[in-house]
Amino acid sequence: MDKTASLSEAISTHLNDGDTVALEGFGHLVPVAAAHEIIRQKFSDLTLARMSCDVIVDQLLGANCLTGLIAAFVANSSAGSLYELRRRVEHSDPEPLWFDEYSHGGMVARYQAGASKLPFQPIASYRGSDLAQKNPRIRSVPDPYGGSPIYVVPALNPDLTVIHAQRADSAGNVQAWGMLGIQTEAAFASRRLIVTVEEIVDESIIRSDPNRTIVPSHIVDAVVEVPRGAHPHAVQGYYDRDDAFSRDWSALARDAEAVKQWLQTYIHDTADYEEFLELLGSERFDKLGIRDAYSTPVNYGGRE
Amino acid sequence: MDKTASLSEAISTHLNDGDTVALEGFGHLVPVAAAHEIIRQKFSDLTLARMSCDVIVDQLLGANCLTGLIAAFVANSSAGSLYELRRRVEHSDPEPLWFDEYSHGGMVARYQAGASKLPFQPIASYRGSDLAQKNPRIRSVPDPYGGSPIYVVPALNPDLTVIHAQRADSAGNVQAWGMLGIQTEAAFASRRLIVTVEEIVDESIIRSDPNRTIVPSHIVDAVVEVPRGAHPHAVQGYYDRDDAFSRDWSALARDAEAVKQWLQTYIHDTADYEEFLELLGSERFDKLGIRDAYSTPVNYGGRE
Amino acid sequence: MTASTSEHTATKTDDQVLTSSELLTIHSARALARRRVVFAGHGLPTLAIALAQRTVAPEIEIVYESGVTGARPPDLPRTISDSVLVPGAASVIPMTHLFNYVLQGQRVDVGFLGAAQVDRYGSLNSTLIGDDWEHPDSRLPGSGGAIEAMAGAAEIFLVMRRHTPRTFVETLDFVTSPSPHRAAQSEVGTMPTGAGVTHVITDLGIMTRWAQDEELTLSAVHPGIDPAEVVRQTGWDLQVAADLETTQAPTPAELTILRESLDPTRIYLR
Amino acid sequence: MTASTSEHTATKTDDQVLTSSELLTIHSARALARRRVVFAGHGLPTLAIALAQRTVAPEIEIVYESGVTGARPPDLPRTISDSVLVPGAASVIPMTHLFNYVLQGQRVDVGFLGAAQVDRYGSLNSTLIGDDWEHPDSRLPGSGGAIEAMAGAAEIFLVMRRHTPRTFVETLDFVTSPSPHRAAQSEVGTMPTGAGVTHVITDLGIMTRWAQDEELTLSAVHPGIDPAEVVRQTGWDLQVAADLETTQAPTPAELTILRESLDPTRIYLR
Repeated sequence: MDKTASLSEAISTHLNDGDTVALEGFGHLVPVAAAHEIIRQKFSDLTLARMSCDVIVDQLLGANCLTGLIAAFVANSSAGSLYELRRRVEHSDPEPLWFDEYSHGGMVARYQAGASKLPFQPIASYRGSDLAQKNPRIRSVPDPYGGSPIYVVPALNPDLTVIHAQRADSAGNVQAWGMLGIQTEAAFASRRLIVTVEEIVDESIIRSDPNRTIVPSHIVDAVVEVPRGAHPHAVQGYYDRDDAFSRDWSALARDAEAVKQWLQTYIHDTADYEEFLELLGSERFDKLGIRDAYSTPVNYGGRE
Repeated sequence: MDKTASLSEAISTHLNDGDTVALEGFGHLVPVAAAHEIIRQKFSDLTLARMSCDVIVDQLLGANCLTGLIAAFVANSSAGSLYELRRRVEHSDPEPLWFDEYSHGGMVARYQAGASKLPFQPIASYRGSDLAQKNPRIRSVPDPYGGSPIYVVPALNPDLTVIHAQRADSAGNVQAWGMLGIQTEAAFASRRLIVTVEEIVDESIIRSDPNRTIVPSHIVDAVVEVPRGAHPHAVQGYYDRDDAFSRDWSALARDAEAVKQWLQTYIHDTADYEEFLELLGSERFDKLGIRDAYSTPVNYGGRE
Repeated sequence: MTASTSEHTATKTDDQVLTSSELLTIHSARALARRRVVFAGHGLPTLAIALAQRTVAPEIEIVYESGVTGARPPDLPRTISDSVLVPGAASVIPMTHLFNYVLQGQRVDVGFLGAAQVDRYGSLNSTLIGDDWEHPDSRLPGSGGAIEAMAGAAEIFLVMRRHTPRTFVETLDFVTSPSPHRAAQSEVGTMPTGAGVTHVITDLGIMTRWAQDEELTLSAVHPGIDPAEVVRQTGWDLQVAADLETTQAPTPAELTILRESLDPTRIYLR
Repeated sequence: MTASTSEHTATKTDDQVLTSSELLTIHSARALARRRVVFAGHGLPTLAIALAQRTVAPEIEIVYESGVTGARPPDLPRTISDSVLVPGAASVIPMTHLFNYVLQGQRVDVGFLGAAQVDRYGSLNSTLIGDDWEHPDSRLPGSGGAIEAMAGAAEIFLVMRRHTPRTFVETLDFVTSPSPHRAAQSEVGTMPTGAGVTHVITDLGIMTRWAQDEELTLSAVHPGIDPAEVVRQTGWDLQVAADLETTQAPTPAELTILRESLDPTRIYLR
């Protein structure tokens, strides 16, 4: 079954106002193009699940797409603060934000429980942490084998998950390498799944290395080719991270008006991600080149 | 750190009478050579953890190495019964066997909990199954999010796990492909870990494809090169399964005396696994050849 | 389990005797219409899915317990962990993902199971014959992944080569994989969201059920089979559908694909 | 967090001013003697481990939260998820494995953490400044994986660039990552098996503690630092070891490796 779609179609078909949407990617393979398309299509009242935040969280907040956030780390990686987020949390400016906070381990466990259709997942951390006191969704169960009661976190089942990967075939068998974050779990936990990829490739390439598949086609609703779809994050084997962009964002986002202006110019006034990239300028990408480093092939051979 | 060892050294150093030992591999990459070495060194009072049984379970039982078995499937794959096992379970012949029975999903969950140092793992199956009634170690916890009480299975933490893989470097970074069973979880769950491999390779090969590593070196105690170490099971890219051997075993093992004779001839009277393979005869292996099917290399390149 | 040619279903097609395996495979394939993700064992289910892909359900994606999805083996797999399944497959996912995210994650539309015994609500026994779990008369393979397939798949197709009162029983010697009807009588554990066994395909006919408290009902008999014979061969008072049908005989097209393309050396079609 | 050169520790070595970053890195490296599996952030901990590998602890294996183990990056990583860590690494394990099997699985000997505030037992705050979780005066990044590192690692090394009464406090504004002492006061959850913070390495000296109910004690000061000054800069009545030592100044060998081999362009050694 051919599941290829345009980004615009995929997002408009599979996302609804009020949904919980997971955009995952741990500083690598982040679905930035999909976040922009959500802004461009002016979705609202979304709750974003994003274990470790970055510029797209500030952008979605600045565009007023979000009323809730489920996360464990709310800075702009090593580039500084996310000021839209801080204004929301510190001053409810311009509006309050429902913030459902965990640790990274807690988010991992929540996605795992969601993917596994379990109501919750036990976790060995949190004893003595104020987080477990403050967040009423972190609970505990007795240990029927005689130990202490153990903390549990509830399943997280997004309405839509979007992940970005290096490649997929048109049926939606998705392959990725390098740091894989919590994407597979976020994908399986979700009711609907969009995958954006650097390249849609012939299935013979995918099928030459089946252990490389991180998400099998049968859980994918749409697959979209979006080159450079993770900028300013890196894609292993394709392009490097654009630290200047992330640092500049933290500087810019101190001013709420500057954020609005940026969103207007770079997202609302561009027709799609391709136009956005053109506006950013190709010189940017000239600096993000990578050296090649190919894996040694392995032999998948079976019975003659 | 160089962790290479001989199989004999590795087993004698890391196994003790009375231990719980996990030998995992789901019809592929089964640590058969290690099972033989356990027999050869005449260990006793072991409890074997093996999700899905096969000839090595019958062999370890016939050699009187085991007093306990933790498993979920107790036939010889599609080749028939395991008669040593059946004699033990049906007639306590020659001795009773403590049999701690789960489903495959239950064993997966037990290893996961063990690897994660959790006391237990919830599981959505078992409601209404007699297995949950009969096995007192399958218990339940309330759902603090309002659902029904949920079944849980206890962590499984073997004293020693042995797994077999295609290749490793001398430090113990282990790579495998094809069907990977529950090996990674059994490895992390264990107090000690031996890995047998078809080939010890230069670390540059391992490091050309870091996502292929199923077990990182820091949890490995010994790595042993044992070509054909999984016979009669297959190793993807190396050799095919030897179905004739498995079928012949089920025929032979109907007779307890024949099992004793086989163990004497093929294991106790051979100095090591290499001699065992010689005794089996190289013609056997001529029939187990594979065609080649190499993966398409992927680009791991990063910043220039 | 070995294939056995059942006398009462042997008919002639194209000069070749229709074997029980062929009959069961063809009816399993037909029942797969409109299904998409199928969890299968080797042998008959694998063949049935391949046949369905060529006939009623081209979009079916096959999933094996070993973690292989979308396999296109050059040779018939001899077990679910045959390495012949891997080259050219769409994915080999970790077994933790297969059990946690695919089966328990309710991603499977149909799971194929076999059993030593089945009861009227479709609970299955694959653990033992006898009345003592610790010392059974005959120890069978056990659950393997059957408990999880029953609990996680939207439907279960049960294929039984011999329809006899010893296999279709009033009371199971051991409930390995419980029907939702049976699960509902317990107060502990998670209720399955699937329907349990919806199709039982045997050498005599097809039994179906759809809802938690519905019994297996004889909905069709194979050509030439007397429904009264099916009732006699069933260990409980089998309900017969008011609109009982006679199954359509295998078509030449089905037989040709099965015999000439899928299992030309008749490994499973004995 | 930005690097800052601390006046009171600046001394001359080889005509180059010793920076605070160098001092902290070298003492972190020394403290890694006999450790093997180290969980690290980018920057100073990465440099400290690289230095330890060349000096006191050649067998150290580095593990990043992103799942990368045994990295040998050609360029210094800018974050823990910098793709420069991947080519030539020994493994990239799934993040589920990193959190469940490596951290929670108690496979880590030492975890490096930073924090906005630390208390006398080594509980850490990286969540907020203020007294209202929902509306803090200043929202900080939050736990990330810090709670899991504290709960799972055998020891935690805390590196604090500025030793002041605002960072070494009597009462944390928020207990993000609890010490075992703090955890023991709760009745819910799993007690950590590790010791919590065993080393705090600051621009003034080194504080250590080893047991659950032991306080951080000033065990060494850097050359030229008055212990009374350290006590003044600490927000609780800091205990000073009876056998207080003065740290050995960085050796030329350490400085050479650090400056010429590990960070020649002084990305982190500002």
